[in-house]
Amino acid sequence: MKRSLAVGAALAAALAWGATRADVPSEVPGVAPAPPLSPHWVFLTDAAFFHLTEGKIVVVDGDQGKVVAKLSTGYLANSLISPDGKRLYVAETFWSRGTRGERTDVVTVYDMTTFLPVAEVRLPGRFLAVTQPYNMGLSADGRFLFLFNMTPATSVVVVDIEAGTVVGEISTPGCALVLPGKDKFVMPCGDGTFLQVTLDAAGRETSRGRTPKPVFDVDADPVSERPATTGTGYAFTTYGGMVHEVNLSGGDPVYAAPWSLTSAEEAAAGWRPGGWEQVAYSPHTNELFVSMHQGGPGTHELPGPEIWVYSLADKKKVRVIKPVEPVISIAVSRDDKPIVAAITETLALSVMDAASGAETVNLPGLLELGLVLETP
Amino acid sequence: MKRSLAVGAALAAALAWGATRADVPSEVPGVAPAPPLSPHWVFLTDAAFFHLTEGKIVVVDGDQGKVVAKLSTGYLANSLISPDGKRLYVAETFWSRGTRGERTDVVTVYDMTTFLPVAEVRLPGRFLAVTQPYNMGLSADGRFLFLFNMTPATSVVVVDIEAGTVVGEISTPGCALVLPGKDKFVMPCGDGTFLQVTLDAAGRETSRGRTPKPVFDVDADPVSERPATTGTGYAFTTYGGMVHEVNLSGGDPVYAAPWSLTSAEEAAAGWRPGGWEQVAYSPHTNELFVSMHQGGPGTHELPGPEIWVYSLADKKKVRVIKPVEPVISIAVSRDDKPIVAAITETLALSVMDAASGAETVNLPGLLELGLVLETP
Amino acid sequence: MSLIDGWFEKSARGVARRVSRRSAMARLGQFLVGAALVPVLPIDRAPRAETAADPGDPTQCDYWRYCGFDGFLCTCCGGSVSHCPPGTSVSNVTWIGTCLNPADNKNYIISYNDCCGQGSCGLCLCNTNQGETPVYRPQLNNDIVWCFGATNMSYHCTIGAVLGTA
Amino acid sequence: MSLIDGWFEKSARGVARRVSRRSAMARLGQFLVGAALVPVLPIDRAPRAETAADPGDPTQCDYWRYCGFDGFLCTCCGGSVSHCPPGTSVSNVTWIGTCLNPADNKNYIISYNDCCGQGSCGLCLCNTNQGETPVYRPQLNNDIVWCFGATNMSYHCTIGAVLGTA
Repeated sequence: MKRSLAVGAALAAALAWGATRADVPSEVPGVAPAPPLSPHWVFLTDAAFFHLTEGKIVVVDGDQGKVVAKLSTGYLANSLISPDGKRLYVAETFWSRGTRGERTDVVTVYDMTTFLPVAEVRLPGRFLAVTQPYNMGLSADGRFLFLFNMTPATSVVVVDIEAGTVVGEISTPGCALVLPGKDKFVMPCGDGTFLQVTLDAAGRETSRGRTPKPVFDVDADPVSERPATTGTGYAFTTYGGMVHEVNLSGGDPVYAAPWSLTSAEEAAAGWRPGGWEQVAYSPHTNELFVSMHQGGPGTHELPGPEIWVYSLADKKKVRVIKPVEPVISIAVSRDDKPIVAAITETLALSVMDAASGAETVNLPGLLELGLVLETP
Repeated sequence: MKRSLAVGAALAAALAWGATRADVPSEVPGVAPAPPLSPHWVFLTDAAFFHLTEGKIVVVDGDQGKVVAKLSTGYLANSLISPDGKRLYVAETFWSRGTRGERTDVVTVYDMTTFLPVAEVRLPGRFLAVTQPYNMGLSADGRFLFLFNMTPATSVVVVDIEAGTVVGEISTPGCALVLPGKDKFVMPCGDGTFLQVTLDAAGRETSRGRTPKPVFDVDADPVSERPATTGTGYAFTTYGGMVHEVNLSGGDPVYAAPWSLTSAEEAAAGWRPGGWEQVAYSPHTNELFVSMHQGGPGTHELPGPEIWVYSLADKKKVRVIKPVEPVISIAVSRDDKPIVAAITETLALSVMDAASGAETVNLPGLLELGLVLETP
Repeated sequence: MSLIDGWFEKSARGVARRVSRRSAMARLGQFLVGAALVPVLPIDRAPRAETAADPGDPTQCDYWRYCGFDGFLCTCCGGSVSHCPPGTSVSNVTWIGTCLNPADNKNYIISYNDCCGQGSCGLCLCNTNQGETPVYRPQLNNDIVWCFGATNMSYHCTIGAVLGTA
Repeated sequence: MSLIDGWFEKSARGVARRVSRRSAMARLGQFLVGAALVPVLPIDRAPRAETAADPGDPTQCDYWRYCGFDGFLCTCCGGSVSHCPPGTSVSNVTWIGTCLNPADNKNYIISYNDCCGQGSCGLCLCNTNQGETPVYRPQLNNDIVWCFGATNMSYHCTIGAVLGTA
C-alpha cells in the first residue's frame, strides 16, 4: 500500500505538469446517473437458462438502441415498474451458497434514477418457473404487489410495497397467476373458471367468488397464461386463436364473449398465436398485436413470423407486421408514438414502428433466455 | 394436494396391473453414486466469465469421455483433490444477494463418493482473480490448505482442513500465489526472489526467508505463475522459454540453474510457451509437457498449436504432440498410462495418449471459460 | 379416473423433437404424481443397459422414453436414465408421460423426475410441448420448476424412469 | 520514479487487439493507482462527445484510449468512457495505461477503473496483454479483479478516463 501511495503522489505531480498542455481535458471517473425514463425504454428479463442463479434485467433505450443498464438478479426473477416510473420492483430468489443452502425470497426495490437497490421486502415464498409476467402484479394505485406462489399448493402473497411489509398470503386452490384489477385480482383456474378475490384498503381479502361456469374450455382451447394488459383489463389469446377479454374496470369482472383472430380460411391454413408473450396492446391506438404462425396443436410456443394487428373496438385485423425474423415475445409502448419491441427467435431485440412495422433497432447478443419484455 | 394423492393411488393400482406383463422392468428413481475415482478423471474448473457467480466444476472420465458430475460453485472458485482421493476442496465466494450483499468466503468439502458437500470452513478472505491453480495449495500430508489472499495486501490463509478451522493468516508482502513443499511453502515475489515460510506441525509460521538475490529477471523474462508440479517441487516456464526448477523435497528449497525449452534456431523462429496452464508433468515418465507457439512479447497467453515433451532428467525435447487444435491448458495424469488432457482454443476438452499423442476423446460444448484442469 | 385417462391420452406424444440450444423455448418443468407410492412394484435396481427390450441411446433426445421430456438429459450429466447424477437430489414430485416402446409396441408410463440442488447441467437440452397446458393446470405444465420434492429448488437435469406399462 | 517510468514505458502498447467472445483468454483486472489523489487537476465533468481532439468510437475496442484495456467496455453497458453504468460502483483502485491520441500525437495517461457490484456486463469484450506481468507483480497484472475500491468485488465492466498527458 505504501508503494501505491508513493506512486499516486508522483503521478499527481506528473499530471499537474502535463495538464497545462493537454488537449483532452482530465476527467474524474464516476458513476453515470440513469437518464430520465422514456416510454420507449424496454425492460428485458433474462432468466439465463444455463446459469439460472445469475439472471439479468437488461434495460434498453428503444429509440437509441442502447443499453441503459444491466442489473443482475437472482433465480427466475420477475420485475415490474411502479406506476410513477420511480421504482423497479424485482422479485427474486437466492440461496446462501449459490445453488444450495438457505433460500431467501425477496422483492428488491430499485431507484430508477440510480438503478441501485434502496429497499428489500422478505417474502414467505414465490413461484419458481420459467419467467412470465403474470407471476407478479401491481395494484392500480401502485401500493400493493401481488405475487403468485406455488408450493405446489397455490396462493397469492400480498405485499404493501410502500410500507415494505407482507400483508398476508391468500390461498387460491386450483387457480394460478395473478391479474390485478381495481380493488381485486382475478386468476384463471384449472376448470376454465376465474377466481376473483376482493381486497380492502389494507390489502386484506374481503370476499371471493368463482365464475359460475367456465369462461373457456380448458381441454379444447385453453387461454394462454400471458394475456395483454388492455385499457380495461386483459385480453387472453387461446391456443386455437380466440380472444377472451376480461373487463376489470368496474365492479364485478365482465367476461366478454370470445372472438376469433382468424377467418375460416386463415384458421384452415393453420394460423394461430404462438410464442411466449404473444399478445400486446397499444392504449394509444386501442390495438392488439399478436404473434402468429401456422401450426397445429402443441405449437403454442412457436415463434411468429408475422405480427397481426387488430382494432380492439372492431375486433378486426387492420394490418400485418412482418418482423425481420420470427418473434417469441412482443411488447408495445404506451405512448402516442408506439413502438413494438420483440425478442426474436435468435434472441435479438428488434424494435419496430408500431404503425409502419419498419424495424428501427436490432440488437443481437443481448440475451440468453430473454423471455419477458416490459415497457414503462 | 388431495388430487395428486388420489392420482397416485389410482396410478399405483394401474401399475400393479400393468407390471405383470411388462418387458422393461419398473425402476425406482434415485441418485447415482459416483463411480470410483480414476487417475484418468479430469476436473475442469469453469469460471463462467459471463456469469461469474455461478461457476462450475465439471468432472469428466477421460477414458470414457463422459461427464461424471457437474458441481456448481460460487465466484471464481478454486478446487483441489485430497491426497487420498476422498475429498474435493472448493474455495469459493458468495454474496447474500447474488452479486451484492454480504460476502462469504468458504472452503466447501465434498465427499467424492456422493459429490455432496459434507463440511464448510469460513475463510477470512481469498484472492479473487481469473481462476488459476496456485491460488490454493495443500500440504503433502493433506492436512493444511493454503489460500493466497490479496486485499490488495497479500497474505496466505492457513486452514487445518481436517479440523475444519482457520489456523491463521500469514502476511507475505510483495509475494504472490502459494506453492507448498514439505513443512513450508514458497512464493515468487515482485523482485524476482522467492519467499519461503516454514511452518510447525500446527500450521503456524516458525521462520521465513527470501532468496538472497533474484531467482529470475522479472523485467527481462518473468516466470509464469502456473508452473507444473513435479516429483520434487515445481517447474516454471518463463515468458521467453526458460525453465526454472524449484526443488522442495529436502530442507531448504533449491533453485536450479534455468534451462531453455528451445534451441537457438527454435527461439529465433519465435517458439515460446503460452496459454494458461501451459506446462504439465508426468511422474511416470518424468517428462515435462509444454504448450508452445510462435510469437513475441505479450503472447504468453496464446494457445499452443504444439505440445513439446521434454525429458526432465536430460532437459531435452523428446517428442512433439500436435493436438487437433491449439491448446490453452494442459494436464497430465499421474499414473503409469498417462493421458494428456487439454482445453483447446474453442473450449473443447481433448484427451490424448501421452506417449503417442493420439486423441482419444474430444468433448466440445462443456465449458464457457474452463481454465483450470486437474487430475487426481 | 377420467382425469388420469385424460392425462395419459394427452401425453401419448409420438416422436419427441429436438430443440436447438439457441431455442428460446428452452424449458424446465415436469408435473406431478406421487412417485413414492410406486415401490410396491417389482424393481430393477441395476443400471440400465441397452437391450432388445429397451432399444436406443438414452443420451439422445429421440430415445423412446423421452417422448414427453423437457429439460436437460441427466444421461449427459453423470446420471442414468433412472438415476440423478451424483451431487444432486431427486424430486419425487414428478411429471409423467406415456411413451411407446418400439421393441414391444407397448405404452409405458415414464416418470420424469427433476434432479435438483446444482445449477443447470446445460448439456443435452431436449424438449417437447405436445399436450402442454398453461400453469393454471399445472399437472400438464412444464414451465414450472418441479423440484418440490428435492432438497432445494435449483434445477439441474431430468431423468425418465419406467414405472410400468400403461 | 524509476518504477513509474517502467510502468509507463511498458504500458505504451500500440494498437489494442479485439478478442472474440469465444476467446478463453477473456480477462478481468486492472492495476493500481490512487485515483483519489488526482482531482486537484482541472476537470471536465460533462459527458464525452467525439471531437476533433478526441476522435473515434468509444464503443469499439480500437478507440485510442483502450490501448491497455482488459474487460467489457462500459460504453456498451450503459456507462460512458469515464463513468460507470448506473447500478454499479466505481473502483478507485485502478490500473493505468499510456495511450497515444492520434489527434494530437500526444501520450495520455488513462485510468482503467473497474465498475463493480453487478454481474459481468457481457458485452464488448476488449483485451490486450502487451506488457502484462504475473500476479506477483500485481501492478501490471490484469487477471486480478480490481474492485478493491468499490462496494463489492463483483466485476461488471471497465471505463477508460483521461487523467492527463504523459
